[in-house]
Amino acid sequence: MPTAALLLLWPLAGWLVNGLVGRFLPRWLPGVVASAATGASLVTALTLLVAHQRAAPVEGARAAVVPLFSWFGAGGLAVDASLLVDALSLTMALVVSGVGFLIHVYSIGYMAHDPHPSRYFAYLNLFVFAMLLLVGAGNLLVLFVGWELVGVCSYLLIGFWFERPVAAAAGRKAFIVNRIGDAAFLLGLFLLFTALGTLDITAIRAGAAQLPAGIATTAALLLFAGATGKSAQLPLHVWLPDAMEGPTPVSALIHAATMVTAGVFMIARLNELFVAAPAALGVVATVGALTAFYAATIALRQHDLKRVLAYSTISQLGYMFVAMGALASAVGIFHLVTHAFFKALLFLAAGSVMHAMHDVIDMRRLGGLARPLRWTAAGFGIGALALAGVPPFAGFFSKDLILEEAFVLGTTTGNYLPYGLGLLTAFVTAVYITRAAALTFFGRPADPDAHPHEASPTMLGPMALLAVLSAGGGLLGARVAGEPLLRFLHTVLPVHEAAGASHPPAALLIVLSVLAAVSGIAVGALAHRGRRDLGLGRLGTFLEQRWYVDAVYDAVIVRPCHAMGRWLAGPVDLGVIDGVVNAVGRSLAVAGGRVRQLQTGYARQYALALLIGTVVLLGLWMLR
Amino acid sequence: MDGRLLSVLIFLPAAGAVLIGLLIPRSRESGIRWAGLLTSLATLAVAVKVFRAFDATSGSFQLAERVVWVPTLGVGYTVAVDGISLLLVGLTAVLFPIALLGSWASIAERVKAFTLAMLGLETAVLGTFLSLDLILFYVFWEAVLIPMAFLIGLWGGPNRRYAAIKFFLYTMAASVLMLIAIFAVHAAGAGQLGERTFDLVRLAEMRLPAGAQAWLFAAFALAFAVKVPVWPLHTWLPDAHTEAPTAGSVILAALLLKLGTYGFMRFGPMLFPDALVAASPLIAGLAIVGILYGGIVSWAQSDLKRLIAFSSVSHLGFVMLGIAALNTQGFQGSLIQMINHGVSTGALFLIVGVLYDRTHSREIADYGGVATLMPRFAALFTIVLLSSAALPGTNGFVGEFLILLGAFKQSPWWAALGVGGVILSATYLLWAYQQVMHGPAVAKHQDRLVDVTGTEMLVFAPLVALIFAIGLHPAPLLDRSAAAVEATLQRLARPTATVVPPAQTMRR
Amino acid sequence: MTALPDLPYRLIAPELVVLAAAVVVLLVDLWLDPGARGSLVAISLAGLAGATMVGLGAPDGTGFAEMYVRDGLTRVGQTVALAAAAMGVLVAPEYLRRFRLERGEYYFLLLVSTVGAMLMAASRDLLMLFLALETLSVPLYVLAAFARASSRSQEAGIKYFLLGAFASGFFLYGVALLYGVTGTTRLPGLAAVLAEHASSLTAAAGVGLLVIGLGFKAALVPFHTWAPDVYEGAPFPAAAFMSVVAKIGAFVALVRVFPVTLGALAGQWAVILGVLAAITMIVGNLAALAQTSYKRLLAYSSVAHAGYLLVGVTTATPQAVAAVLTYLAVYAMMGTGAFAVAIALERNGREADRVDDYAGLYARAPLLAVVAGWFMLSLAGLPPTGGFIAKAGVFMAAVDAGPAGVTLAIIGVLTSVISVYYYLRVAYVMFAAPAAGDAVAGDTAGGTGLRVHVSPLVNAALVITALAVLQMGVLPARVLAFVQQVAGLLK
Amino acid sequence: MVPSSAFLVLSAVLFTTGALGVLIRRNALIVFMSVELMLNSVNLAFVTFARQHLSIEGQVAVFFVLVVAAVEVVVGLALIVDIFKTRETTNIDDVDFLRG
Amino acid sequence: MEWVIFVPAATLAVAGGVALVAARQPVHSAIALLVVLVALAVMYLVLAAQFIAALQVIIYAGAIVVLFLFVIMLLQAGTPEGPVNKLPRQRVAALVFGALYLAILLSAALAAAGAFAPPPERFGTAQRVGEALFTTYLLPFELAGVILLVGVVAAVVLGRRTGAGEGER
Repeated sequence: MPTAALLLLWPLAGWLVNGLVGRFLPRWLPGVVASAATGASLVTALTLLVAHQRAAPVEGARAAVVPLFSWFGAGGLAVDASLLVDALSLTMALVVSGVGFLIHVYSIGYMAHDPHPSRYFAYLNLFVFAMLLLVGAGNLLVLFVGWELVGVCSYLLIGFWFERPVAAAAGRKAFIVNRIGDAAFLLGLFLLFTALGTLDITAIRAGAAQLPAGIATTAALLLFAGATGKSAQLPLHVWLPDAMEGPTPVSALIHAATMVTAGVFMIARLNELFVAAPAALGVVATVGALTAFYAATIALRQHDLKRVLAYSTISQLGYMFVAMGALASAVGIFHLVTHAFFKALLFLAAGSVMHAMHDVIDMRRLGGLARPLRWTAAGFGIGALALAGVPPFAGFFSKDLILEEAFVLGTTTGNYLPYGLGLLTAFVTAVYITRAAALTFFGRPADPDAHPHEASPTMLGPMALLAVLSAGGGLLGARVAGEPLLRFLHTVLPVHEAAGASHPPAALLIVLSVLAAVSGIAVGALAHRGRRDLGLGRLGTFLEQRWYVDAVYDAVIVRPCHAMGRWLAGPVDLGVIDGVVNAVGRSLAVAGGRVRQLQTGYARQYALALLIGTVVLLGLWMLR
Repeated sequence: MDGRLLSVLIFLPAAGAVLIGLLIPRSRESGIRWAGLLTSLATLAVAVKVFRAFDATSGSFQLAERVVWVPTLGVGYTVAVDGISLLLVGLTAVLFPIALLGSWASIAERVKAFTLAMLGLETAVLGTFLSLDLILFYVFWEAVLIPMAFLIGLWGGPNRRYAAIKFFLYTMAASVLMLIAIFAVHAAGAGQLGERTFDLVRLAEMRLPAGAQAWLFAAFALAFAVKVPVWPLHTWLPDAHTEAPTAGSVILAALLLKLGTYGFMRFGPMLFPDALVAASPLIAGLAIVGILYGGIVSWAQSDLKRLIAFSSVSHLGFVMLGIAALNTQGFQGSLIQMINHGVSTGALFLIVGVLYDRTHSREIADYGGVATLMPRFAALFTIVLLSSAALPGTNGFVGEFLILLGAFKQSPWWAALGVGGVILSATYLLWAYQQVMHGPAVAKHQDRLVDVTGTEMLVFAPLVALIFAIGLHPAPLLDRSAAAVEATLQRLARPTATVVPPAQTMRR
Repeated sequence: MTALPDLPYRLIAPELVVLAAAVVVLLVDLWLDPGARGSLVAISLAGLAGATMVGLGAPDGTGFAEMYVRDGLTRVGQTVALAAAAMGVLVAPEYLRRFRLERGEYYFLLLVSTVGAMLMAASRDLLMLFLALETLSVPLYVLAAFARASSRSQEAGIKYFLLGAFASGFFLYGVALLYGVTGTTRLPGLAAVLAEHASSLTAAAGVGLLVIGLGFKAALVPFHTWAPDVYEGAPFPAAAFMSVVAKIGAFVALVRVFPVTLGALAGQWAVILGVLAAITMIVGNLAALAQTSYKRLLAYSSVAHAGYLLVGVTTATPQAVAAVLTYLAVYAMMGTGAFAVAIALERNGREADRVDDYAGLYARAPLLAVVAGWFMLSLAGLPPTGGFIAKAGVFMAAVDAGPAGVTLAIIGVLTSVISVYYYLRVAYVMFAAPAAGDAVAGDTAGGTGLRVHVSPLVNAALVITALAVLQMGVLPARVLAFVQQVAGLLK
Repeated sequence: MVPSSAFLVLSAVLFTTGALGVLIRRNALIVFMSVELMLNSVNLAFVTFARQHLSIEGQVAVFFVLVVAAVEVVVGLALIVDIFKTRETTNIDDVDFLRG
Repeated sequence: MEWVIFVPAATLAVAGGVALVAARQPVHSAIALLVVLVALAVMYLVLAAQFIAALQVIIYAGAIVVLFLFVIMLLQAGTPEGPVNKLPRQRVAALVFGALYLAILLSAALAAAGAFAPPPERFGTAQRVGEALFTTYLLPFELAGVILLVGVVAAVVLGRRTGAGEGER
């Protein structure tokens, strides 16, 4: 049994244990089991990393393919389940299992009073398994399996408290929106297979260069469409904010740190394909930038703390796609990592706030929590600074690199939109996160007689660790530290020196982005001093209504489809199609009745019938 | 026994039925139930023996038995199995015991008649899959209708009579023209082969002129299309499904619909290759309409069984799409998908049956928050639902993936439209699931909604096992059918010059 | 003074045996104490059985100045007729006793009518055919009216008689016209001469009128109008008997006249007969849809079956002729069987004639219900019954014969689908639990007033017919081979 | 010398008259007499053709027709008497219980 | 010179036929029938069928018509048909199709008409017909006997008094 397989087996085992016998275990045990399983994966991942490092010097690109079993085949198609162990998958595996482990631990405390811990942790383990499968997959179809499975897990976990219709609906929405993306993904997959005759990722990466531009672009765009679903980019972002109905740790793990980054990862994974499709790259960068800005603005006017964070996630994912579009996959992954740290931290902090305030999360009913929840507040603060991109916190380094690359993209392609929007978004980001902090932790409590108490160590511990990572994670990609992570990733995601790329005035760009961040914080702080919230008038409501996108979707897609369904089921199916069938039957019955009436019972008339018959018959016969 | 393995397989249930009919009095209900179950299990054992005896490496018909039946008309009793029929035979043998067990509690009256009808039905279905003589095939094909109609008409819901008659007449009306076409093929055979025979393999040696193929294939296709059912010939299905008792719905959805798709796969390439190729765009078109239409309409249903019925229209649309693709992935996918639909939809009907037995209501509106009352049931439902929604890892995915891949190779647009069905299936299934299982538990029937019993678990266990087994390791099935599929597809190749591509040979 | 011609009585031995039995019945009946009427049944059966033996043994050949021919057609036709007659005898006694109709004449008339049918199969002369027809019909008129006190039975009698006489007038005129053209009434001579006068109006009219005369007996639309009323009015066993024996006689004669004798002129009559067949299939089945009386339903069904049979006659290939004969055999069995079921039943002391009367039969007498259902399936032509083989044979021959045949076959199968509805409706009523609506006025407290009269003879008839239908459906090879070979002789 | 056509015309006319009688008259007895009329017209045709072909067959046919006609009359009249006993009518239209 | 016989006979026959059909009273019809029969007997003589003519007179006129008259008396069915006609349109339809039928019949019959050759010696005598009946037509002749027997039995069955409640269904 290869070590890599263990990576998957631990959480799988955890899932089976909790899923099958969990209900009969003492309520504290499932959490421990699950955490242990994830922890084991983390250890496995580390050992793999070590082995990987030992195997050869960092520079030489290496990818170990670990075959598991042959899944199925038909005609030319042969799908072999295999794992691909290289820098990219290792990085992701570490993030998933690492952050995952911390959140498992956190959950033990957070879900301490929930009646169904075993179900919760079973789902959580299943998710970790699915995510690891996704990142480790050596075959595009296997990747798709993980891709769909994480979707299911997110459906199950969002709807974990399914007694609440809102939660159930949110889960469903997430799954279906994801499915839309997945459909596109499948088509891309088919196209790749018909073009290359294989679904093996290594083979695809190798063959991508030879693909005709048209096919490469189409395939890339289809796959990217899938990514927009999973990573909540425009126009398929609508499910993520609703996903906040799930337990907060879930939001932290799935809807911030890991699953939503699958899209970014997938593009990195198929880097060569996208390289071969410049047109697609442009789309990626632009969509990313637009999403980043769009989501950030919405975050400005949300009252639900978790929703603020959700939109911030969407926005940050936008940054990552900008990086991908700018051919700086490594940078994108770098931001993915740092974001995983600080966004998880922020969510956990929010979770601890909810925990303390008995599930109140509406910022209008919070405030002044900095004193009672000082550790939580501290954690949130660090996360906020990292998000805002204030040096030297993690977010600063990654976001700044992205902006640089975006600028380079501008110089090469003349498309400065990503950079411009990126910079603007940096400012907005600082503003909304400051607002969130101000409304939640400072000023006078909205509800004086609430007596919040700080969270338990099991919850604070993970937060502390994440705080450290959020603070210092930047070193992984900081030039001063020699960019270890980036160099590591470059073994898989080589730097692409685009033609005519003039080297940007790095210093100037840094100054700009820092300025954006600081000014944003300042504005945010001033604007929301004493927890007063500025409404921004019409614009405010426009943002509060999320640019009315959800409303439009509902009016333009959901309702019409449902109406069409009812129309087809009623008038068309029962009315016309079935109507015809029944009409035939009825007309026959009627005809039968008619014929029957001819049988009047009068012998004379029968005789007449006979005579008429004779005349007609003989007539025909003799006239012929 | 080995010499006559298939005959034993086919007629074992019927024999059991006769014995039960003669030996066990109507009053001894449990005895009858057990006898019926054991008979079907014995049949399953024989089916396993057939699987063992089957040589996966050859695409030819195997375990053949041919007896001259009516020499004057050239009718023969010819049965044999190839990779295509093998899988469906297996499905049949597996599902009947489950269906019988599933109706243990729900069928209370006229148990004897019910059991006999079920066993008779099993023989008819097996016979249809295995016969290679056109007349024999038609005999079994029609024989299927009678017990099924009675299952619906006697143990069905309030509107059972209408449903039973509609099912019978609609499907029969479509099949009789096939009989005429069979005679026509026979006549043509007499002309071209100089031999009066209904033997499929023999008749497949001739290549009819394209015009004749078109007409005759149309007649065959009509019969099959109604059974499948291909849109817009589907309207008998919702009524039949809705009114039929659980076991009836299971068999109907899992097996009877497959008779149609099997027919397309078996007779199209062997007798009417050119017509099939010519008609494939039309078939694909109707299939796609069916996929989308069935999906959207399911979403608008208020009756659980109707919803599943329309979902069958959608799923069978996929199967037809795979057949229309006319390539290995398409055919293999369709074949697997037939099995999957049998398992998943069969299970779905059993799921509804569990609820119906408790509350005697199929109305979605009557339910809500069931998950809180029946957690084990909820788990089962979720698994079945995900497999029906073709989640990777469950059986459904392999089939739909292969089908769409095959379709994509034929024309990307077919696949592009087809994937719409993937989205829709998730939509209506999750919608229904949420309505029934989620939200606060509604007061109605609450007291009656007790979680699934051991027996019911026993019914679901094999299905769930299959769902994952096929999902994770479909190779055993695909390998067994591969050779036969290739041989079948060979027939579609346009004959170069006058040489006719080799018909599948027949061997013991 | 010319010498008496040779009289090949061996040739007509079967008819003589039956006739003898009939006379014996009559005589025995005179001085028989009204307790031991069983012997009459015995005698009749013995006669019929003996005739069958003799018939199968008797040599082929013609005699009586070419008027009588014993060939394959005769042999098959007579065997079938005799079998049908035997069934007719079996189903009668219990019913007659129940309704106080026990009279020796019943069996006498039945036997004589059988002789008529047998002679129709053997006639090779139009006058002979006419007399055979009358020998078949006149007893049937009387049998229809056999329950004299019942005004319905009388009505059946008078209607059947009046229309029958009317129709035979037409038949006779046809004979006269053909005689006028050809100067003979012998079929072979007729064929020879007609071959020359192919275009003669007289010939056409003559042949047409023959069709009408025979079509009346065969109940082809539009000459079928008597059938429903007569069946409904006549006593059940009489209806059972006439429904099959008249058809046998008529169709064997049709085969004798058209495919066998006038085969060469098929071009002239095929179209006309085809149209008749189509109309008959359609009208018969449609009318049956709307029936509530079991007898009327069977009557219209017999009309429909006449249509299917006529498809075979129209096709006129040896294969088709064989199919027609097979069909007759199967029809004789399933037709009588279907009637026998009803004869075994009684609803509140009435004869169980309304379809609803059978509600809950499965609960009362499962085996009988199963047998009944079996006959319904066979009448509907569903596999694996004899009905299917019969229909399949006819349609197959038709399809082989070309486009026109295909058209007829398609009409045939589609109308069969219609027939499935009304046949299965009966079966459904029998098997479905007796709902409140099914209860008939005057039902006993026991739920339904349905009573089953177990009579060994009727049971025997049920078993024999059911098994025959099964045999024909599952292992028809030998019967078909025999018939096929017989048909091979015609050419 | 009267040509055969004359006799044939007469026979056709008589036959039609008889048929009309059956169709139009309601008195059962008259209806039966009309049937007899039809049979007689047939006989005339037979005799005519016998004369024309100078073959005796036609006359023999008449003999058989006579016999059958006699029997039919017996049966028919017996039936009428029966019906009259129960329904007090000879109107054929009153015999209409059975229909549909 | 045969015309001298034919014309009045034919006229009588047609007149009798029409009268038969048109008469209000069955009795009148019976008389009309008698007229027709006799007229036809004359025709037979003209057509060289003496024996048949004799039979015609004896059997028909002598037996059948008498039988009719008996029944008419027995049922006092002298009453004319009631005014109510349940089938108003029957008469018209009958006349129309009757005319068409007559047309067909004439065209058919006349097409078969042919010249009369002088008949051979003793054509149509009892001897000739008898010979035919007892040689060539023996089988039909015997069959005719059977039919007559059936007639007798039928008369017995239908004529005898009915037992109590017999055949009540």
